[in-house]
Amino acid sequence: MVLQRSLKIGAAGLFMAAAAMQAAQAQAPGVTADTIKIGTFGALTGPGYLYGKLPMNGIDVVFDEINAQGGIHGRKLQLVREDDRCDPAAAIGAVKKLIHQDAVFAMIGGGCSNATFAARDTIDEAKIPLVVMASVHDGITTPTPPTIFSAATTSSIESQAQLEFAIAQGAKRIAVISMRDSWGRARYNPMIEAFKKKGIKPVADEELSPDANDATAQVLRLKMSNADAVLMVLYPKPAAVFVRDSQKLAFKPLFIGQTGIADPAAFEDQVASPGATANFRTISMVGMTPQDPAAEKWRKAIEAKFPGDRLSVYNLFGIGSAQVMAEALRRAGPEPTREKLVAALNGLKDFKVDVYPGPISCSETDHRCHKTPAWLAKEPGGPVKVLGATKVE
Amino acid sequence: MLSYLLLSGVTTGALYALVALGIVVVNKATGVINFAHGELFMFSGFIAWSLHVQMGVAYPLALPLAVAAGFALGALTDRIAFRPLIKADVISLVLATVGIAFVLRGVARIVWGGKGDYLSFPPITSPEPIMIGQIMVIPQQLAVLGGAILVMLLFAAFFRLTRAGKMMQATADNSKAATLVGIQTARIYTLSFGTGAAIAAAAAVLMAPLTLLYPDMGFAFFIKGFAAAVLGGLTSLPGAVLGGLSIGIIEALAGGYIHSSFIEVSAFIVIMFVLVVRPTGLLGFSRLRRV
Amino acid sequence: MTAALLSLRGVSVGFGGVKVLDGIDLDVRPGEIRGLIGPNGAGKTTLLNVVCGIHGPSQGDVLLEGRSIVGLKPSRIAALGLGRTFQTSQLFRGMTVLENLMSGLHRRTRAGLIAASLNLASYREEEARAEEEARLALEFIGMADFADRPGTALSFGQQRVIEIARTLIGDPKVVLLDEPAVGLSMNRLAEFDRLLRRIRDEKGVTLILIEHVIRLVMDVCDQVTVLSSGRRIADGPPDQVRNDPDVIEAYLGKELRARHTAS
Amino acid sequence: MNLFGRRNVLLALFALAAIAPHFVNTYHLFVCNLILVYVLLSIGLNILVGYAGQLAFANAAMFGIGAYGTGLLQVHFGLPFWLAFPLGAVIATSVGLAISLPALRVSGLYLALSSLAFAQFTQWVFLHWEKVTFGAGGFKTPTVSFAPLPVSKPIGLYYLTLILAAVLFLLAQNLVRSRIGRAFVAVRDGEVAAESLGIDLLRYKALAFGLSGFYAGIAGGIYSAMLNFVSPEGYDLFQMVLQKAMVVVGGLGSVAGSVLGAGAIVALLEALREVKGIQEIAFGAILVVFILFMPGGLVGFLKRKVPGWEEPLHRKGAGSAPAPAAAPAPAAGEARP
Repeated sequence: MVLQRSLKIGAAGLFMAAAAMQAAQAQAPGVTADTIKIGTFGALTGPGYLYGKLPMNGIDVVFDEINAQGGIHGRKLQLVREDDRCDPAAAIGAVKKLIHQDAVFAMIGGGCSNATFAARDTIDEAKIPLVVMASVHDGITTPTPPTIFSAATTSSIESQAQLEFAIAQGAKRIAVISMRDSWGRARYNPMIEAFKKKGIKPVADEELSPDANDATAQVLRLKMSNADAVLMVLYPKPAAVFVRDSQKLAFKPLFIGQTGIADPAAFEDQVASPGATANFRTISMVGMTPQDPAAEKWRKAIEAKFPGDRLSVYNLFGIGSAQVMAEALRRAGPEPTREKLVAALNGLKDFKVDVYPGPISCSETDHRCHKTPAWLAKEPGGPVKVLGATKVE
Repeated sequence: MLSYLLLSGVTTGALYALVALGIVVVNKATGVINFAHGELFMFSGFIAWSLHVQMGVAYPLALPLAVAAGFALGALTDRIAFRPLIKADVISLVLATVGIAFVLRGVARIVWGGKGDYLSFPPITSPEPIMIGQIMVIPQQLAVLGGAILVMLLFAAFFRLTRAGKMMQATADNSKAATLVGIQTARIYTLSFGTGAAIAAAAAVLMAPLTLLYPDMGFAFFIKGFAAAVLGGLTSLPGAVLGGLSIGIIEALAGGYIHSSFIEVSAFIVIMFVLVVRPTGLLGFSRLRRV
Repeated sequence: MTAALLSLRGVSVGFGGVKVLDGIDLDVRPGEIRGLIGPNGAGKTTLLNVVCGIHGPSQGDVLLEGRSIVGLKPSRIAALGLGRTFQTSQLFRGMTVLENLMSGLHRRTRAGLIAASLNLASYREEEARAEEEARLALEFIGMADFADRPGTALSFGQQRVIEIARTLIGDPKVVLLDEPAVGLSMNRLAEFDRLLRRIRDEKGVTLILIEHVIRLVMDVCDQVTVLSSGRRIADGPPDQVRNDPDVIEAYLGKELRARHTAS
Repeated sequence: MNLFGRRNVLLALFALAAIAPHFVNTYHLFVCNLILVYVLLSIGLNILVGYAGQLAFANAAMFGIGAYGTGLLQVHFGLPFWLAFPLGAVIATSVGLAISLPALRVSGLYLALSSLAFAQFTQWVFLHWEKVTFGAGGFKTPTVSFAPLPVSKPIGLYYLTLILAAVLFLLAQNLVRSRIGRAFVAVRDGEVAAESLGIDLLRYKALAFGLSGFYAGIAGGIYSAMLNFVSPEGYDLFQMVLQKAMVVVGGLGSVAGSVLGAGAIVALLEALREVKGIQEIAFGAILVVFILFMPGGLVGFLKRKVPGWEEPLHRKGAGSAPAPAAAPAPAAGEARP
């Protein structure tokens, strides 16, 4: 009896081991019996680290949470980071290394627009599934690539939303102030397209550098144009300088930001000029700010894993995209292949992710899976309010 | 409009001037440019932030502590990347300081980079803009301008009146002769690097409320400060201030009257032409070519 | 009397209101060794720099073989046959002694970008000849053994001699030597004296010698010109100049002159 | 001839590079190709900085001009790569010649700043002349075809780069051993003395700038084809620092040093991928330590340690047989101050 049972167990064990071995041989690159290797690339060094290193930290805490719960179909997720310094050549090198050297199964990544855009050919060629975490360049997802999906709202979506919001608020004379770097241009060009589609022209079109310390000239020119709303395609630093100088020069239009300035509370501190942010609204691809009680779980996780760090919007980019990837991996089943993963990603419909304001929906023909940015505002001294999410088509 | 632009040129120029002063103090004694100057500035600024914002050290104590830290970092730069290389070629010296800059930037990214994108620093003055005549100014901007002039005067006096200052001046003029009269040039070099970085630290504390703090801020300031220093002739303290203000004003006018897209490049275009006409800057001595 | 090889006609130089040279006239004949002396600050080096084209004169003219060379680039003047050496050693530190000498041949070689980079036969021949000539020049100064050493590893005196050889190899018509004997010991001085004569006699090069070591000047020069405070105060054979009261005054001061004449 | 002499080591490196594509993966091939591009860049920069001694910071800009030139001629005028590529190099060379003019008036740190200003100006043009350069977003270039040859693009491009790097290495090597190389060094070690020997400063400074522009232009053309993408980020000051680091790490004033330096720095950057998050710190620290403890760079080290490693500025043994080195001549390295 006992013998029979142990024989049975032994046979079953043998069978399972054999099956596992067979599976291991047949398994896709980067997948072992108990791990799945996921690659990520973005800037770990240089100013682009905000869109690289910090989202990667977010991916890490999501993977930790999943692994603590036993992983996906029994496999633990491993993250392999590569630096692209925001440089196209380094991004191509990083992606080639992830694919051909580290042999990852799939990737979550992409911080800087140009770098990710330049790496697209390499990814398309190798047919590696990629969930984009932060890069917004339209060329990454249009025309629709075979294996790249974006969990970030692409630049045309946000730029269009910024303009529509201004019009909805009754603005008649809309101006633009933008940075002339790849990040800024990736957003600016579709914004100008959106203007054209509406049949209007920006009343002024000014530039501010990412390291600017003064915006007097820009404010004076915008003021002369009598703009009643200014669409800001700026990082928080130049945006703070701009809003501060606007207040100084008594220029009080509606200031409309985008995901780069998606933390109105931090922004108020950065402007540091009382009352200057009263007219500031911003669009964001994440539906919560770091102070949000709903972000409590992630705040604790980030601060525990990276002592000294504070949860930031940039972390949330990674937290969101990692959850999208995790869901797709779950749906790809216990014997994942890259084809199955791509199919699973294509099949995501109305998938809810806590940090995103709206659901994630991908399709065979449209890999821009996140189309519902949120609007945020903060009365000076008051709490951050989510004004609502707009779905953009 | 002109008055606004000129004023903004002066207030931005004061930022550049403060950075340039530190560069000039180092160059005056050593004849080299510390390419890590911007990073020393950034790093000291973060130290001040940690002291003042994180640990709640009061401003009057946080400032001298940050300046002392700046001095130590500068002296360390001298020990690591200048003194052992004193006989090496300029390009190696430049690269060694660039190496230091990378290290400082990387460390700052690890220590402070996860605390927020651009850290804000409370101003020493009231944050409310005040009116001067018809023009609104942020008091902190005046503090920066005052700081630049104060540093300039302090160091002009230091070089003229104190023994250490005179020794630095003598070392700058002729290091061999200085050695012969018993000046320990090595100590002077350390002192210069330290002082330059201490000025950078003071500048960072004064400027941080306006500029915010981030790990990659150093280079943008360094290149403008370097340009200001060169325009002023590299060894002249008033020249550095004049150079800084000129660049600030050129940028403001280009932005106001041509287009804001010309702001960043205007100073560089002017510099290319100025250096062709006056190869040693506006206040530089047109040294005879000596053999 | 042969025509002058190098002439200065009323050359004046002023820096910021101070006249460093004031109406200097000078004629140096071919084959001459001319001494140029004067107390510190007399304007000797400035005069040399004007001749070489480093500064332009504010007035006056400089003629080489009857042709004005004012306004020409220093390299052009050098190419016309005017060589010089410097007060401090100006050997190229990145080169061996041999290479230093070969760089002295620059104006007499022709290989261009294409010939040199493609290693054409014409260039190889020229290069071989250049090396040969450089070695001969080293033999001339008795330093053939030093060919492959870095120039800066030699003694100061040796460096100066190599520098002279580097100038001579370019086949100049006239060479200006700026204090070549500084730091030479008495024994060496005699050797140096012979070298200067050999240069003139064997190479047929005219020399202008700016020197503080009066003994050398008086021994070796055919003619001596004395400058003081930017003016020419004496010109003539060494013996005549030696006893010129103005010269004595310029060197020793008025008081001493009185004593000198009294004794 | 010493087994580890200069020529043998370089030949071995070339042979290794020639067979490399047969047993490395796509990623390593990309890195190898990158090294070859940087070999071209640092040879050019070494001529300018190491030999002619000009402290210029415009090489990354000229690299960019080569890349933009090659790319834009294809995109705007539909020229084939094989025509656009040499034209791009010509454009970079002319820009190099043009910026040598100020270099005659300014020197040292002033030259550093004016060339830095030029580099910033170039970046500004890349960003703002959108009708031509497509601005900050950059542009894709057509994929190069090696049509009649049966090779894929990465392999074809790799061999093209290898051949160009080898040929241009030899040309540079010949050049620096000639009167032109000696004129460069003379200009570096003493402008006034050089002039007194009839060396025309303008001519040789212009030549050095032009040559570095040419090498950078060639490298830029290949780089654009490698990435199929051109945008301003690749030609910024970090790029300049990389190139300078290669020249210094390899050895100033050594063509062979440029090869070693380029290989060392690219390999280092790729190796530092293993220390995620502290690459900057590691790179900076290694750079400082290297400069401190390896004066003269890798080549300086080799000259001291390897008897056969010599880098004369003339053709050895071209003239009469050199006198036997009986004299106790110190090695070049020992004489360094």
